[in-house]
Amino acid sequence: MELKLSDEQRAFRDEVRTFFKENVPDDIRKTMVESGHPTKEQFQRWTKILAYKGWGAPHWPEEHGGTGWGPVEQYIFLEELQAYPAPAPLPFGVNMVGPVIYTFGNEEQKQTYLPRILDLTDWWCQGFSEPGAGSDLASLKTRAVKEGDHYIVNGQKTWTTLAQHADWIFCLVRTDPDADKPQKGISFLLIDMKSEGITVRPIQTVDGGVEVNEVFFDDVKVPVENLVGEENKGWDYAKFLLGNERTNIARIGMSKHAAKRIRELAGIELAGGKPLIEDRRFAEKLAMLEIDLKSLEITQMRVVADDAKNPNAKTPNPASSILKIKGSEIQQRCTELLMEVMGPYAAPRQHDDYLGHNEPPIGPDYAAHAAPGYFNYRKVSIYGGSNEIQKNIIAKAVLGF
Amino acid sequence: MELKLSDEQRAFRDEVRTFFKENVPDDIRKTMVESGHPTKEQFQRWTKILAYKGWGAPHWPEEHGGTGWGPVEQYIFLEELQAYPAPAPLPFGVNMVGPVIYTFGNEEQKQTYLPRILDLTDWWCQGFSEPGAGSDLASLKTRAVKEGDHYIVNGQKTWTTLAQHADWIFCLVRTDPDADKPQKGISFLLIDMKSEGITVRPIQTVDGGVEVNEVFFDDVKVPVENLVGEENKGWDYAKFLLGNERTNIARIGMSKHAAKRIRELAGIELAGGKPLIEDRRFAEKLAMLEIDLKSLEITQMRVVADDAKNPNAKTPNPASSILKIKGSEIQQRCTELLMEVMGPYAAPRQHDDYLGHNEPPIGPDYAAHAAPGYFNYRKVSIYGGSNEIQKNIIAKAVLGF
Amino acid sequence: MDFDLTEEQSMLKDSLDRLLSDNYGFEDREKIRKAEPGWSRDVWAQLAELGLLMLPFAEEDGGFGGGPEDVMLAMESLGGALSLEPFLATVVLAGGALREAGSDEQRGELVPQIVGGELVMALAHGERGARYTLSHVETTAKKDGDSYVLNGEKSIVLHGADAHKLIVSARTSDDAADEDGISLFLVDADADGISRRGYRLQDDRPAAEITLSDVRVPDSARLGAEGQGYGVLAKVHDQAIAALAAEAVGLLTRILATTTQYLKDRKQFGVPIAKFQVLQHDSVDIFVALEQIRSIAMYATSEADNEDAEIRSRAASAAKVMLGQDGRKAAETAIQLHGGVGVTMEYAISHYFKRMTVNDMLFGNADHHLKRIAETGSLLES
Amino acid sequence: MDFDLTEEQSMLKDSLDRLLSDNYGFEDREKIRKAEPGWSRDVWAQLAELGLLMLPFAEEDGGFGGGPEDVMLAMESLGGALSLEPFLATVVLAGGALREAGSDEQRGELVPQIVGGELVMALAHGERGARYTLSHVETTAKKDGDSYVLNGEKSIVLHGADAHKLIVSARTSDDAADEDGISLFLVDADADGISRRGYRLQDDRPAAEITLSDVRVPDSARLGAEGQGYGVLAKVHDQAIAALAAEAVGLLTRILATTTQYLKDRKQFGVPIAKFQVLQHDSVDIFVALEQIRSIAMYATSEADNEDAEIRSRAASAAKVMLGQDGRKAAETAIQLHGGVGVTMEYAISHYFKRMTVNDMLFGNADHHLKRIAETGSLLES
Repeated sequence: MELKLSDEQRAFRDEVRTFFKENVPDDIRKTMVESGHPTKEQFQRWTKILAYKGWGAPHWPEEHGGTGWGPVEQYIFLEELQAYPAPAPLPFGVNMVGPVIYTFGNEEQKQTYLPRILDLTDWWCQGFSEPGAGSDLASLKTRAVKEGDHYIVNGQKTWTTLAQHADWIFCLVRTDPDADKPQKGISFLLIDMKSEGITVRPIQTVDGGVEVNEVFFDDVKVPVENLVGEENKGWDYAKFLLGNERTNIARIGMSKHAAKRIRELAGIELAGGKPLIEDRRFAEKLAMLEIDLKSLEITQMRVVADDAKNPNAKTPNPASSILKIKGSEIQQRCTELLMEVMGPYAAPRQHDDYLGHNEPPIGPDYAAHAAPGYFNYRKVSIYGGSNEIQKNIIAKAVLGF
Repeated sequence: MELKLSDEQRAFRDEVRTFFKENVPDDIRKTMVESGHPTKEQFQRWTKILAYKGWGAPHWPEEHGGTGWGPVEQYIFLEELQAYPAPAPLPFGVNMVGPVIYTFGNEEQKQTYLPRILDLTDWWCQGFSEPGAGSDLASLKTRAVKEGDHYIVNGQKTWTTLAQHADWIFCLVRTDPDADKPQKGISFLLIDMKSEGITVRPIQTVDGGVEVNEVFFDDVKVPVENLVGEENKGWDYAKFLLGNERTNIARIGMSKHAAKRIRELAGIELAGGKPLIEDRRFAEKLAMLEIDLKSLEITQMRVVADDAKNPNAKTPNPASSILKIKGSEIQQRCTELLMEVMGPYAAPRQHDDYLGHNEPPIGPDYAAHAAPGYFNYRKVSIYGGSNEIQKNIIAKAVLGF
Repeated sequence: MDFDLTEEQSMLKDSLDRLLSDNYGFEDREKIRKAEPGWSRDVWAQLAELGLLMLPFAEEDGGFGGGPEDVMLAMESLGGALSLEPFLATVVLAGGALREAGSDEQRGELVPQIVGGELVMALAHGERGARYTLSHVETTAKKDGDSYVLNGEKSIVLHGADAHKLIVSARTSDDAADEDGISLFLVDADADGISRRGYRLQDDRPAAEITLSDVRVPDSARLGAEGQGYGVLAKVHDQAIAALAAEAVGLLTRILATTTQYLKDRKQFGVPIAKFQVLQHDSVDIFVALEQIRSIAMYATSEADNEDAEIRSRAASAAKVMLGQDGRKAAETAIQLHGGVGVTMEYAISHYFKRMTVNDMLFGNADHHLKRIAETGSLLES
Repeated sequence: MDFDLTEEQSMLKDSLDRLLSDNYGFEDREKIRKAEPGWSRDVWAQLAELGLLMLPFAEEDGGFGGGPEDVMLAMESLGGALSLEPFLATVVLAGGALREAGSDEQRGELVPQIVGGELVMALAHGERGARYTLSHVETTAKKDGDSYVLNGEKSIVLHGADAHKLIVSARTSDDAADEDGISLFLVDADADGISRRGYRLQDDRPAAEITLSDVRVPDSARLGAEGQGYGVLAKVHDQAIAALAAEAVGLLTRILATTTQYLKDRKQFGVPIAKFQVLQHDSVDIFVALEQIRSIAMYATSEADNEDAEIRSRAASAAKVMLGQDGRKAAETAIQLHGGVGVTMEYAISHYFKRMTVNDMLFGNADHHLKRIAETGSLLES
């Protein structure tokens, strides 16, 4: 048993670390530290830097422009990236639609879309969820009717993250309403966001931001060549896509950075005339957070090592199922503790979105995003299969209930 | 709104308090403080004192030898009793079978049994639970077959508290195995523990004590006049009995006494050269316990006041349903914190039962019962309808799920 | 031991609830919060008309002669409606200081204006360096002839931008964190030397940063004895905490109702998600928190006028700890039970969650008050 | 990054598990715990034969030359069987002190006897006044010619009554809680002046109170340099904590398996109670605790030989906090899920629960270790 990185792995980590130090633009790092919400331009600029280095898609095979890294390298890369912190490659293209295209798409689709994903020439968004469906994805109602060489799409998607910036959306649509099971009769379509008939309505979230949207389709014409794979087989591709989602779900690096920042700012803020970090209760809460995080980091390493050993394993390491649950809990505790550092200065609302503001801060300049971050992070135990769903899955798959 | 007692109520409280101070034998109070497990002789001696005062059955009507007190007086009496602390009247006679007898029994049964309950001439125990039944009481299998002027009883009861001391047991038995519902065909029998064919097997509990037992019935002859009410109507009487159980289920007085004792002993035990009570984390845990307890005390008062106002209410105050849940949690936290006071000295096992021991203590003389108390009190969130069952009940009855 | 409302209280509560349900539904409130000043002068006038603003003031000053219990009823209803109105700022905080320390003349002048809904007041006490230390006052008041000259910065003053008059705490002697030497002053909000920067809190309540530069007030503007302001502030803050506890009862009642209704309505895989036992038990946990907080709110309220400052403040601290722990946990649970819609501004639940969160930051958070209780011995002996 | 067992480790683990399942089932263990000395000389001999007792000792001393990782594997299996054998006392605690501070001669004499299963040892360190302060030693060792005279009382010494030899900590200089001035001595358990009172811990492990009255030992009985015992004790205790963490993995694995099986078997109202979602999720919580504790046990183990005492002891403290919090909570949950039978001695689950509880009291409880971490900066930087 060896918890430390091998010499080779350490060398790789140092390479990655050095790359970030030398290549992440200062303004982007600052945005990540302060709010964690880069602008569209920042995403684009940073992704081009990554793509230029050849690191646009850490887990894609080399033949499609990926790095060809194994699980351990991917893990090290993402941990270092989050801990720096720099923005992770946007998942919609790189983690979601990209692998679907290179696995199930035709040659022309691969040629057309994959390179433009790598450097964020195309910004993708996800059109899976529909109002009222939640985890019951297969109940989707958006219809696509083939007319000649087009599908005519009507319906509505929701929770579409950053759709306001997107060039393309990948959608699950119902192409056969008479199929004997709801999972059948679903197809996977790529849709140009500039198409006529698409309307994006922002949903303001609890933190005041507009991270998610509703997307309405009103007689949108989609060329038949934008169908991925076979018609009515979309559910299989969706399951494949969702199965890829657990990559780095624990976000250890991000929480490590958060814990560090909490410690740093709690060393500045005073409580009763002494730095808050010297308050025993606060220090113990932070220590408890770090203990849980340390433990989860090792759990994550166990899963990564297992993945590396069994690259084609059908059943994941049982420990992987806890990464989402504990990872999201820890992320939430980080936002809560950071908010607590600010004391009363977490209360003033200093802006209504992620775009920054020009007024001088109220209280310390690092306080503005603390409460919105806490509010916003309630989502991490909800999305991607709520923690209740995760526990249902463990109960069934691991405990055999 | 007035949270304080009225002058009249205060006078009653003072009377009760003075009575305890003057009449609870020192050895009995000492046993209550140290282990909470009086001996049979102590129970008998103390119950006779209470009965002589006329307080043997705080909530019985006067016509049957009770006090005739209203809910507020009963509440005050029990709180003061627990806080002193003195043993509460044994529930099996006074709270359980007594009210069944005076409500559903015939005149002869009332004459025979009630006076002997009041002064503990008869020690009763409860024969409801059967192995494997848990909360599903109605699935009971113990059979009673009428033969002439006797029932012949065969079967097994379990979780029979203090059966080893009992003179009588009240039992639910199946008299009609062919009834169309399991709840029908059950009768309520009073059985002399000295009857031939009864065997009591102690169950050693996690704390090393023998508080509960299995009771086996092997062709036990029970005179037909020991049937309470009508044959096959026993389920109604059982429901009535269980409905009475919520009296004082929160045990505020007991937890108040425990919190006081924790504070006292944490003032003696040293941690790092200072009294443990000066350790911030410990002091805050105790403070948190006291806050929850204070809040529950007021919740309890709200329920009592409501009971007093609506003596015949069919639906209890919704707040009453949380008394069991929070009350048991708080009791458990008391035992845990007391155990923590002892530090390593909670670890040595100093006796195997409640009977005391003659060897000098290991560590402080108050440490012996701390861990057993903690172990034993895991039961309070299990018995009388587990806390999970309580939440099911609230979900249905209060929240309408 | 008595938990019944008087007939008068019942009637007032009914009228208030009707007024709020007619004028302060979620859509009404959305309009109010999105406009300036962030609360409704119209509703405020109606509250005045109802007599709500007179509740805790003495009859001889033109009030109703009620007490903390009446404030509790008002705050519970206002909390249920997620009120943005300046009741806490004007009636509880500034009004409390006025009741506690105001001279006959000061009360005679100001109480009728508050009661009539014409005068909005704010208590300008918090400062950047204070965090939750109530005695931390760096703002100074220097005696100059028969007036005082005030200098300093006040921070996160509830309704500070729209108040007509401020009660300002300032140091007339001793050092920054000393309890002695703090004095209170009545200051016109538009007096020379005052500049105000208004903003909203995370839950949309209006607040302000206030700078005082050589603000001159006459001796007669001093509220209470010189240097004796701390005791007034302590009492007023304990009363404000009791009021927040009552507000939390209103918040949680609505949170529970909204959540259980959502679970019953929302279907997944063809069944209402209310059928899932885990979600039922989570809802029960909210119910338990509500009832326990109702009890502790009663406790803090019943002690809110206690002249024994230790008993009073421990009761307030106990309530504040439960709000910050059980109350916030319950609100978080409600968000989780709502799933995705719970984290949007379009559902009321997120606004309740934010109110509960922000309330923990006001007047000392849970940790601050737990420490305070732990340092002062047993809560059970009082 | 490597989590694989070596082939040797796998084989040893398989053999050990087989030995325990053949000889240490619940009924076997019931017999062992109810008899004297409370553990099994027969099983102990088999463990010796298997090579288990040689694991962490150096090859040149007659050991296997393994490390904390091998102890981890052993403790996990022993924990699964709820072992009452003196492995922790003899091999980890006393053996650890011997490895760390013993002279060539001392090791050469004693290690082979330990390895062979003939010698049971105990570390006599705890004292009544110490609570969890490791440096608190009041027992004295006075130099007298070329021997030392020991006086004092040692408390809760694991396997102290049945050990053949003790390692006793005693103060040769400085004051009660100082880290300097503590020395260690090898003492025959039946030496003149020693009296022992054996008893069982709440979970049935044997322990003893030991009184030393003018116990005379030669200079050669001193283990390590005079006055330098604290560093040895600190390291040995950190290693013992890592061992307890590994034991907890064994305990929790069995707790989880027993509980899920119980839920599947137990029927109420005609259905297996495993169908209730709340009980399923509670079981998942046990699973999560198990996996997280498995990880932290690996962490404490991987640092257990670290010469940087701060890193080593923080890793141990982190593990001990999780055992006392998550581990105990999981055991409590298991009892609750078992219902009534969970609180009887007749079901194994209660014994696992008690072991987990008692382990929190040994070598510092969760609060003690959390404080220790909080006082020494971030855990993440090591």
